[in-house]
Amino acid sequence: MARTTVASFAIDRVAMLGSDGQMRGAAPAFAADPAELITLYRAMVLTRSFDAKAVAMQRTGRLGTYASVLGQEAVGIGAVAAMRPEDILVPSFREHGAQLWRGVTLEELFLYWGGDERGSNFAGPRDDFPVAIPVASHTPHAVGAALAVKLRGEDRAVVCIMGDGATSKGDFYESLNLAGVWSVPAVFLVNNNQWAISVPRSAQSAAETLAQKAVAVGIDGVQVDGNDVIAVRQVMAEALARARAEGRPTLVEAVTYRLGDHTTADDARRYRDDAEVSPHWEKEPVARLRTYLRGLGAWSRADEEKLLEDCRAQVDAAADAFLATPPQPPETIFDHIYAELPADLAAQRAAAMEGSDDG
Amino acid sequence: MARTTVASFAIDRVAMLGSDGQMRGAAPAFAADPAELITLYRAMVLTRSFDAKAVAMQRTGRLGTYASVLGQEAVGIGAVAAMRPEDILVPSFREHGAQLWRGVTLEELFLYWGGDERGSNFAGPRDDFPVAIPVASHTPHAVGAALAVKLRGEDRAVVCIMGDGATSKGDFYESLNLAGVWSVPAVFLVNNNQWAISVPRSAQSAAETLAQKAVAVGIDGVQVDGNDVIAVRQVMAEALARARAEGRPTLVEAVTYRLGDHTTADDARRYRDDAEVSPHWEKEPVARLRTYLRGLGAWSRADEEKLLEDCRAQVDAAADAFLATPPQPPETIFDHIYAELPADLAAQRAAAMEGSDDG
Amino acid sequence: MAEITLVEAVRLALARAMEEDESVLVLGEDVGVDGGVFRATDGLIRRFGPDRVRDTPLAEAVIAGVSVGLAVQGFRPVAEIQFMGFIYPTMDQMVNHAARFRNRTRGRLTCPMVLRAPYGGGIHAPEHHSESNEAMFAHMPGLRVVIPSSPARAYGLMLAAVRDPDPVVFLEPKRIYRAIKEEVADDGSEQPLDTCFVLREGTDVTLVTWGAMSVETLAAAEALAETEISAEVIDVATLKPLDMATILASVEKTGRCVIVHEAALTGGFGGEIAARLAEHGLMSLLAPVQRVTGHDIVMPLPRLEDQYMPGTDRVVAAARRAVEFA
Amino acid sequence: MAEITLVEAVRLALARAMEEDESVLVLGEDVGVDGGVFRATDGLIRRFGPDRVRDTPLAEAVIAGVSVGLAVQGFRPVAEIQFMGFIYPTMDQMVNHAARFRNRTRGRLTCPMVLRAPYGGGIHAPEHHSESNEAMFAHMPGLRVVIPSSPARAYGLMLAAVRDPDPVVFLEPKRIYRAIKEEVADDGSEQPLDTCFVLREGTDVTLVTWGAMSVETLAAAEALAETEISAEVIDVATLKPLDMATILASVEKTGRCVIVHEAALTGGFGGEIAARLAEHGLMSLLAPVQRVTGHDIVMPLPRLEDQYMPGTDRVVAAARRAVEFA
Ligand SMILES: Cc1ncc(C[n+]2csc(CCOP(=O)(O)OP(=O)(O)O)c2C)c(N)n1
Ligand SMILES: Cc1ncc(C[n+]2csc(CCOP(=O)(O)OP(=O)(O)O)c2C)c(N)n1
Ligand SMILES: [Mg+2]
Ligand SMILES: [Mg+2]
Repeated sequence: MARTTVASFAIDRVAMLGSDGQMRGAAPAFAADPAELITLYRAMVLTRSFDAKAVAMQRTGRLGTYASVLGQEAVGIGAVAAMRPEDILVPSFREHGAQLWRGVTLEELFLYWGGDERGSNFAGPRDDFPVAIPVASHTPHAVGAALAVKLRGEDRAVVCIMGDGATSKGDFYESLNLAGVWSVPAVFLVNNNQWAISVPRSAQSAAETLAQKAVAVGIDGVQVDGNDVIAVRQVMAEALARARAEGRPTLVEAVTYRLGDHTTADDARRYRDDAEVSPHWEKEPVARLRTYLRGLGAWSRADEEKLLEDCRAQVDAAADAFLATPPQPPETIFDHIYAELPADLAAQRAAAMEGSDDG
Repeated sequence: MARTTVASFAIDRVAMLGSDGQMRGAAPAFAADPAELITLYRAMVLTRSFDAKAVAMQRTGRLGTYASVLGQEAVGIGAVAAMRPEDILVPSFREHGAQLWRGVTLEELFLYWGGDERGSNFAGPRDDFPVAIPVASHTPHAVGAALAVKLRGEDRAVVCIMGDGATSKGDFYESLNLAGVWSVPAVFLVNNNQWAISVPRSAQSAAETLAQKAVAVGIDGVQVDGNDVIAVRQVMAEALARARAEGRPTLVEAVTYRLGDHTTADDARRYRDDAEVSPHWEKEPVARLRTYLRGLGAWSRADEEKLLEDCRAQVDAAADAFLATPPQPPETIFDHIYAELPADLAAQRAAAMEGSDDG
Repeated sequence: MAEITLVEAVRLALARAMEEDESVLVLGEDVGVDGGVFRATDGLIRRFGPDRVRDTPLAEAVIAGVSVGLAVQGFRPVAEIQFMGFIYPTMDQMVNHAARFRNRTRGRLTCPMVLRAPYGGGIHAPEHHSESNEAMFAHMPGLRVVIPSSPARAYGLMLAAVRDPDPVVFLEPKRIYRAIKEEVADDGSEQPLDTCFVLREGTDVTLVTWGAMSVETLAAAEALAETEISAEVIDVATLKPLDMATILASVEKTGRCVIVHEAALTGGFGGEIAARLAEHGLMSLLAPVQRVTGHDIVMPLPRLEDQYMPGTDRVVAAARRAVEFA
Repeated sequence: MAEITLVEAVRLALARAMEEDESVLVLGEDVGVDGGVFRATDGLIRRFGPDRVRDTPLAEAVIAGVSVGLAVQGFRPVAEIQFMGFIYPTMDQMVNHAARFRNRTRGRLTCPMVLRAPYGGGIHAPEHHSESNEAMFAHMPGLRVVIPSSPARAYGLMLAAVRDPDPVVFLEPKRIYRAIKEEVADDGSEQPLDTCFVLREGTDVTLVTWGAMSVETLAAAEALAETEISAEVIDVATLKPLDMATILASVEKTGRCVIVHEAALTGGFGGEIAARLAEHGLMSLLAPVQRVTGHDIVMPLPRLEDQYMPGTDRVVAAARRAVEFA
């Protein structure tokens, strides 16, 4: 019997800044400048600040169901820090940090999570996609957007972020496969926070890593420590460079941990206990970078206090602005269904506005 | 920067009987007995005979659109030869050989392709699934059936056959992933005939092999020479043994070639020329096994003539029987929608039968 | 006999069905230890074990498809889709396969499965969490579409759905999962899958509805009663196959009909009922049939969601128009 | 000006649209060198190149989804689904995304795409190749649903669909892809997406239909004329948004209406039209509205397929019943 090996593959894991706040091996160029790292740090802290406020507001009935990104800040922020402004972000529903970095305002985030469509009409990154609620359903959009920029010959790339649960869905796979065969400048980033609501990573797939799902579609796959914002940024920068230069898509798996509940509608104690969660607090990304910055002498206690203060003030101001924003007028529910209101719908709109029925 | 390899994979290709009719390396045990090989050979020739008749009947308007399996006979037959009768086959629309081996009759095949539902009510393998027309949509059924036999503690396994095009679909991926994570006794066999209608294998996926799609879901994947019925049977036997013993699913890619049009509705000359097709005639499975059997002195010209004669007679008789079978009575179109005819539908049935309208 | 909510009734029925028939399985996202995001399957995994109560990967198409395979192989899977907004990937399996195995094989293979999903709006949920697309399934031959409107109904209809030899799409009005409590006897008795239920008798106008809108519709009947208008309220319960006889009989009596549903107007299932009234009940109709429904718009986010939801006042107004029609 | 078939008209319109707007792309399975299994895209790849005429992998969900991404990013993709029986995996993208980008972003992002699919039975095709599920899409806010019934209509409506700023589901009646030839001027002029067309004027009864059934319906009108019954025939063409005014005006004149479609009765779009007649045209109706449709069954395989298809005789009989109704 002739048995020959016809293809072989390896999945690498990249990690730089350890959970002890020590750098392993040489840091990437950008990380040599503490100012760069402080920018990343500030963004993570602002995100955490927004997150805490959003959860609190939901608890007091002033915001809708909200998905906290606690503990996973390095994933989204590391990713978008490697992007250029003209690139396109196609985010999941948990990447508030990434959206903020890209220019979505705190107030717009509050609007969205407060149940107001205007939150997705953000003034900043006009080509960025709104968050996708149906899991993985946004992955094909990333391929489409990437094909669009490629066909126009633009020097832009697309980053699509999704969860570990999303990697079980057919549209995730179909999208990666299409990205591979059409060679589009897209990077798919999995925020592997180990849980999809109550379903642990191990019950999503028998695959040892999620990065190896790239093998199925012939694209590059790599795993990165998702609590290490420096490593995430570096891996994403490399993937984006390949996307731009060669139209080669990459699947990046960032391994992190969801420290909070799935959303404010969830109670994680039903399916995991403190003993499971606690060790992950030791590895969380914010303290880790702070320790490193402190070690460098680049970050003082006063800096920290001032930052926390600033973030809180910004977030509070945005929350107040949101709360002071009246809802859209009722008739606007009809106004964006089509470019022009069809006669049929105009009748419904008129009837609804005069409180009668068209039916 | 710390970069470590965390997972690695290799895809093997298995081949035994070369296109020159020579065996490479040691043959598997079953192949030592020429009678076993002759059984495989007969099945392939019967399939080809059915195939030719079906195409001819379609051309003369006595059969519907038909998908020829010409050149790919070794895939289906090698596979089912490794199955036990109590196993379950979940076939695509091209595996007539596999269905025949399993006990579906020639007449039932004609009925189905002649547009009569009774063709899927076969008397033989009562638990086998009917053919699936929506590509890849049957892969989840294989997982369900495999879970069923596993939950009942039965010593049975499931084989699902699909095309190379099917491997691009989300349901293929979701199914393999589920099979992996639930450890069900299923073997997924891809008939990689290099084409999905006009789309070549290279345009389906950037993956070098289809077998490596197994890596994405953490199951075993292997490639086999799909024109070598001995190798297919052996690889399938090993996969089935793993499925039974350990509940480990496998993805098997059988590399073959579609020598004919996609279906009788297709004209392959629109998208591929003779120069592309011709070399594949050199590698086709039936001549290859015949050469080998001739080399063993186990197959004479007279055996061949007799076999062809027999097959033709069987096929003609079945075709005649099909043609002589009147269609089902008209009212039967209502009779299998639900276990019991709902009142609502009974009214429609009554109206239709008296030629009036319920509406 | 305890008073229980609708979601508890679903759970009670599932437990009963699993108890009485080993082939009944429950599967879906988070249905195991978590007990489902609405707790419809709470406790089942402890009672029946992880073989029969199975968390799936996050993949709706295969949740439906694996259920088809299980059902064809003799199990009775009850699959949960977490919210109806995520049900679209199941359409292929439900329409092309679940609904057809019996017919395509002339009865050799069948598909006794239930696809459950909470549906509807009004709970200020996130985007894509508030769909009412029952009409999409009700159009598909070979499927049954069932929607309970109360705890007792949920219990009896769910038992019938699980025991039914054919595929059932079972849509649960999540807005009233916990809004109503009712005494439900866990006696294993089912309610019929081919019957509309008269919730309240009346003589002046027939109000036809299903699911959560039965709350507003009953409230409207109550309000109408105060002004001496006697409204009959019908809960369709099983949309497919439709028991039009009950509706026609009522409209024959009242001569007037208002159909109330939360789904968008155009192509909603109310159209089917109105059409049948126009076909078979035209001569009984003393006033035009009216539909009080959601608008033909995307469900607004929570801040304006109430602008979408048909309220009691709209039902009352329509009924009044019907009665006052000369 | 040549006489062309409906499928040629589709191709002509696509070529025109690609010519006049660089952002128009064609994609789908086998749309490239093969020119589509029905040849609707034949020759386009030679003319516009493989960047703009793209064969996709066999994966309907991502065909729809990548089109959404392209459209949001300013392209105008025209995606082909090979047969309507394979369209279900696109539902998630069409309903949850294509139909909603404009609304969810208050107009910031839009989705000008066309999803084309041949639909309907009557050509003795294999299993799953004969669906008529237009009602499923016509229920979904934010979508347009367009069905041409002739070559000229196909040309004009397709151009309008491609130029429309919102997503359009464009269903092509494959039974008449080559059945009718008609002179079509390739002058780039479109036909409106919000209008029902009166195909034939009449005074005694209104026959409302769309797609391939317009053939049987026109034939019925012809047959009725022989017995002095004057039938008006309306081609709905755009099911969503619906131009009910044209239908109501006709029924006001005739007092009678028969709706004809190939899709299954229950939940078919005919129900919507009949419902609106019952709501807004009740006082014009001199006879019950009737629907002549496919049965509520799975499309039979070819040998009994004709038992499913509504024929001219059924339309004639229904029209007669309407006219004779006292
Ligand atoms: C298609 C779909 N199915 C189900 C849901 C309900 N749901 C919301 S989030 C979630 C888990 C997602 O897990 P993962 O992809 O890991 O992302 P995470 O929430 O961990 O960020 C589920 C099941 C959904 N939004 N979309
Ligand atoms: C979901 C779906 N999409 C499209 C089709 C139309 N179609 C029938 S066969 C086929 C190609 C299938 O290719 P492959 O999977 O390689 O199988 P093969 O025909 O080569 O055996 C296509 C596109 C279909 N049957 N199902
Ligand atoms: Mg997760
Ligand atoms: Mg193939």
